[in-house]
Amino acid sequence: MAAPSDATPTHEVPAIPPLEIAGEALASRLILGTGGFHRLDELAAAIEVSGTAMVTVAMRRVEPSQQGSLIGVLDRAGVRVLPNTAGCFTAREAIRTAELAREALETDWVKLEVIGDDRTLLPDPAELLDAAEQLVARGFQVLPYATDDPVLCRRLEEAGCVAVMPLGSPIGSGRGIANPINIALIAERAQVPVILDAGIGTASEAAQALELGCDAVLLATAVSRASDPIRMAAAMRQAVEAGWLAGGAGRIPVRTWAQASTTPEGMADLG
Amino acid sequence: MAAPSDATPTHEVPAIPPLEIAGEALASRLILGTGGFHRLDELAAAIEVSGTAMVTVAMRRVEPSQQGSLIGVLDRAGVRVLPNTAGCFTAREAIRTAELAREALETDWVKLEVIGDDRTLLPDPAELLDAAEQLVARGFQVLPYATDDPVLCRRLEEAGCVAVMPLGSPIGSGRGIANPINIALIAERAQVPVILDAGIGTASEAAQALELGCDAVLLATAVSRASDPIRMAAAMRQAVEAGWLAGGAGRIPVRTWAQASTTPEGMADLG
Amino acid sequence: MAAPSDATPTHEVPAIPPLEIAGEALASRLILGTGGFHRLDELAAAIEVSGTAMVTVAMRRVEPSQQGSLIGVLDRAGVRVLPNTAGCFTAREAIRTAELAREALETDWVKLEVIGDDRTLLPDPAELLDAAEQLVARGFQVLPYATDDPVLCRRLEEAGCVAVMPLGSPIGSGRGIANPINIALIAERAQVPVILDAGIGTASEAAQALELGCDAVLLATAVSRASDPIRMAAAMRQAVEAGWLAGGAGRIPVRTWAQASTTPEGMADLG
Amino acid sequence: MAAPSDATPTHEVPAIPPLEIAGEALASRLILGTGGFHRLDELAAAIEVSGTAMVTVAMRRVEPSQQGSLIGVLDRAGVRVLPNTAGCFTAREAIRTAELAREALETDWVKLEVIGDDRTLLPDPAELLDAAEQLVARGFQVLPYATDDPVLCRRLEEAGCVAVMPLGSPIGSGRGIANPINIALIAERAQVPVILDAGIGTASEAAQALELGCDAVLLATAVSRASDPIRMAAAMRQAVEAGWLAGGAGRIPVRTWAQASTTPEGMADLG
Amino acid sequence: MSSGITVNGNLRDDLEPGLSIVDLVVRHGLPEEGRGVAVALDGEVVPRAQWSSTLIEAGTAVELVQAIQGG
Amino acid sequence: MSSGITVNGNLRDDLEPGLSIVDLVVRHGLPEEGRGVAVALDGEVVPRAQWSSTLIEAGTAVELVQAIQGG
Amino acid sequence: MSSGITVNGNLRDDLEPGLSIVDLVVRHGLPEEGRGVAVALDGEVVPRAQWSSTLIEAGTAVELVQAIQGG
Amino acid sequence: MSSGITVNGNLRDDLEPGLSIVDLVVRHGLPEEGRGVAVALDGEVVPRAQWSSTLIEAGTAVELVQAIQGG
Repeated sequence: MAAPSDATPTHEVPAIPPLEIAGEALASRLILGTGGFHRLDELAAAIEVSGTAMVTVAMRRVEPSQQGSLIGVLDRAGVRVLPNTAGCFTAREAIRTAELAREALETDWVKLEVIGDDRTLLPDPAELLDAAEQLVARGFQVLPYATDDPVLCRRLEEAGCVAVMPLGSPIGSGRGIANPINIALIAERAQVPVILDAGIGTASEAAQALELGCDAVLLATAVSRASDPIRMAAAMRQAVEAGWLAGGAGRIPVRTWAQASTTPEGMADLG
Repeated sequence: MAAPSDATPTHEVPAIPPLEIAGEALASRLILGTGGFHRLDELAAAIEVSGTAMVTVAMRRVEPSQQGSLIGVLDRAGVRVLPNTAGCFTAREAIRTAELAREALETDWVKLEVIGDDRTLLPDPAELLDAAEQLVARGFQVLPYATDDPVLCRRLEEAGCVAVMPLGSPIGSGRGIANPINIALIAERAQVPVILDAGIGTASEAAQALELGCDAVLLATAVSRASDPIRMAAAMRQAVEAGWLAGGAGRIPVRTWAQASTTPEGMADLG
Repeated sequence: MAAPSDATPTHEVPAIPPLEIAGEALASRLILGTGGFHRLDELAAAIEVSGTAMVTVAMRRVEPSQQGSLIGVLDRAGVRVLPNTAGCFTAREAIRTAELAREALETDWVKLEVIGDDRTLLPDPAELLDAAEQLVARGFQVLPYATDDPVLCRRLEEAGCVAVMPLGSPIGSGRGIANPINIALIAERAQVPVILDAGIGTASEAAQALELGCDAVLLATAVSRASDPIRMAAAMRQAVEAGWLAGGAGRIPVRTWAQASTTPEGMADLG
Repeated sequence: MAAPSDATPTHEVPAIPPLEIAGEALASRLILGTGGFHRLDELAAAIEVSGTAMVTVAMRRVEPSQQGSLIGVLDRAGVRVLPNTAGCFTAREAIRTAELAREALETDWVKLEVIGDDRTLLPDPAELLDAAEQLVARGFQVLPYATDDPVLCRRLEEAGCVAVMPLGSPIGSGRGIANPINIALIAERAQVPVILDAGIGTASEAAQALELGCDAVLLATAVSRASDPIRMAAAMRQAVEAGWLAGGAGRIPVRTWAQASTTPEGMADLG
Repeated sequence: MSSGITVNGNLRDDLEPGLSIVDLVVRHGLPEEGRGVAVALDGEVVPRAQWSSTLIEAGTAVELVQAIQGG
Repeated sequence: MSSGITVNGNLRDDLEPGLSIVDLVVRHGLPEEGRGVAVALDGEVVPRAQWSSTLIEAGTAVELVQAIQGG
Repeated sequence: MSSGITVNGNLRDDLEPGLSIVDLVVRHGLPEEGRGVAVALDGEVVPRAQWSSTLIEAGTAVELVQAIQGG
Repeated sequence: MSSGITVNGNLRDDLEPGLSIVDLVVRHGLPEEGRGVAVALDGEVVPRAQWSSTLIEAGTAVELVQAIQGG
């Protein structure tokens, strides 16, 4: 949903409204993936500094080796947990994984991933739409990870998804927003929240997503694999806020020529 | 000067150090031009919200019509005043204007503009370098508005300028940073502060400037001519902080392929 | 299909091989849409100058007003006629239109368009895939107009399409190739010809498509609505050949720094 | 000099006029640097295939080791020889080198290079302008290698240079045209030929230079260091011609939305 | 259902029931051999080979289409 | 079909047929209440409320999963 | 050369020769201390410290400038 | 200053003072007419027309250059 351009100047800065998904209000427009952090205390610190209100997790077989309780850390942080279906290549796998997650985490929210290619991890549009329709029918609140395809995103919304999550560029690629016009098209049309998911590498790209009209950003690698994850988490928090503010401030048009910010009139004549 | 990439993770976010120019410390890395604001109270509010510690002004003939005291507003805001030589097309004009400004504002700091073209308002490199050398000889602290030319910026530094201010794109064009690699080259080499000046249209571009290694951003039109200048001023404040944090956080590399943020191992087998 | 990079230098320029689709050889890698030309003689001249061997047509109700025989012009030009399903929004419409076209033009080749949005004219991925599967089952040789989605393009190939035609940017937008990395991914993977379709505005963009590994380019508006369609047709012919040659010549890598083309050794010392 | 957009459609393709510099007509708009070729026969073949009419050479101390006569090859190819001042960092060095070249090659034409940085090999704008003025005073026909700075290029023209040669990106970087708007500005304003020099990596970029209004392209590394120099030389020849044709054909405007190339009217109703 | 023949959505009193597809095509100034032309009766495409033998009855909805510039 | 219990693809002789899901969970060092954990028997997810009453028979293929870092 | 005083390009009959720069500044409604204001006589900038002691003679070209919004 | 002739920075005992520029050029295996070659004595370029008449004295610094691939 594109942020409305508030044309009447105020003399105060608006408070950033919560992100509303499926009737729930989230206090932050930054959603953090938990993948890639080297230690749970680092994850906990990144969550705190980022100000996020929702984080993603994956479902995997219990390994004896595993120590430390991820869920304990997340519950203590007071964030909402959004399970994903990472690693699923068919609608069937994704639905089964979603059902395990619903039982494990007592939530009917799911980040739906149906991957079509293991090198780019790009979504499979037809399988994704099929899975979304089935999960909605089973009572899930579906947040699909999608390509930056305006038609696919509209179909997902029509299928009853509570948000759409188009990618900026491939997961973990750090290439930012490859096709900004598509993202702007998606945001302009959507009646549900648009969350830019995947591809963000640095803060300016997160800000750009909000400026383009996205309602939120979901990222993991950009923070968890930065040299200093905590510092990057702080950067992302500010970037998302900056982008939301700028997106609604009515930016100046892009011009080919210059426009002077100082009048050429009244120059002194010093001979 | 490129921000050092702090490779050792911390668990706290570093405080943003002041911007040091000619031995003076400025509390903000956002420098605001005063041009384009419709009312002085709007300017005052933008200064406050932006958190800026230095603003630019121009020198023009006294007009009977003028009402309200710009200087009064700026002095009450407690910001440093940086006069510019906007509108000057020769070294001679720029030097005279700088001398008037030094007398009027009791400062030997000057934003040096020597324009070579009235449609693009791009600097004239040879006249600019000549003017800079003469002003340094006369005891000025010179902050030159330059093209994004790494060699010109190094020559200006060698001439004794206390900062260099390469442009992102033409003044007021809102085209952002047209040649990011040049800006990164300039920042990497410079021994004086690098301030991105001109062309910024929205918050993400200001953040990008800091990420590229610039020490600060100077902008006017992006805020003063936005539909909501105060809101954009707030966005720019956060964007500059986000960019500084991200620039030193050691961002992830850009990849062609994806890198999974979730392990493919341990998928459940649900038949 | 990506052009192989011929690493062993030759001293002669290779002849450009024909474009092979479904076992048929086409002498040109430029496919011309017939839409937008103001007069049939202009179309005939553009066909001749462009060197194209295949052009697209649409199927519409007979209008009494229509004069002049499009088919006559195309048959005299000796080009293959490829009917499209432009204007179809569902698989059902597209299949019916394809059957009319097959009967009218005695060809089982069809450019499959299933549009999902009337403002961007972007394809509907799920309907497109469904239509492609049904048309293949009915014995058509299907060339689908698709998004620049590597997974969708692979699915279309798996469905039996004889080529895939990803878009550069929306039809008639002249925005060129919005996401070159996606196009390169598609070309690298495909086992059928990849034809860049839609978005090309000028010659350099057509050349880029071939450099990225596409086997051909399909364009209409860029030529038919140029100020001088015949001149642009000639430009496109050369651009496609230039792009094919360059794509297989093993271009130099992209570097951040300069690499001298002249040795710094042996400078004269003139005191 | 920007190619005029010929708005009146012709039914024939215009012959590409010669490139006129200092009253001399060159039959090709591609100027080839001789640096980087591994063997003289490869250079000879590339010259022939590229169709170039002028090539650059450098001046260096005679080495006993050198075998084969470069000049013999160039004279047999019948191309004009343009000496450069590669490796010079001051106006003084460049002038001395130009005088040696004038004597050695009996030409008063010179490609003026005054480098300001040995890592980027970018020009030094002030030294370049100084050198140009002195060389013009000494009767040279000066073709300066410049930054993509519209003001510098105008100053060089005002100093009497017979052409201006702005860079696309650093020599040998293969990054193409980093700032197309600057190049278009330079071409639009110039009254002398504009030759894009340096940075070209592949054919589409050479075509783009002509589309932007440049009169010619100078490149060396893109051809000499390609895996197949001869094939790339052929690509460049066609690319330059394609770009010249397209630049004057009045390309379609860039649109945000699509523009259908097929009428939506008259769809058949098949129930 | 109309008792007349409908062509491309227009009721055509000028067309008498029972005329052949070939007649229809020729009446519309199209080449008899019908290159570039296709006909559907009540939604079913009729192969060209059957044009001369296929008569159009009253109440039939005819779609008469041809190739135009596009794509 | 094996006569033992298979957990996450491994035949587990150490697990005696007839143990409850709660037993299974606890034996794997997971919290009894099973926050973040899910269990499927022969491909069917078992609601947590039925963990104590559901006994795992010989030959059952058990999937025992939990939330991990990801996404 | 005019026998009057010129200020910012305008001949000013209302200004009597011999007035001080301070007088000039105040007459233009500017603060006496002249914060943000500068004055040049015949192209030479006059330091503020000399404003009260510097008299403007007939025929002088005065530039009276101040800081405005810009940059 | 050396009493010998220096060519391109190398003292050349093999070159006897008083040889002409043409001799020098030929001794370096370059064409007598010197296409592509230039010579400077003590920093001054010598026009080709004067090569045969110009003798190189002891202590002269000679620069002998030619066109090579570049640019």
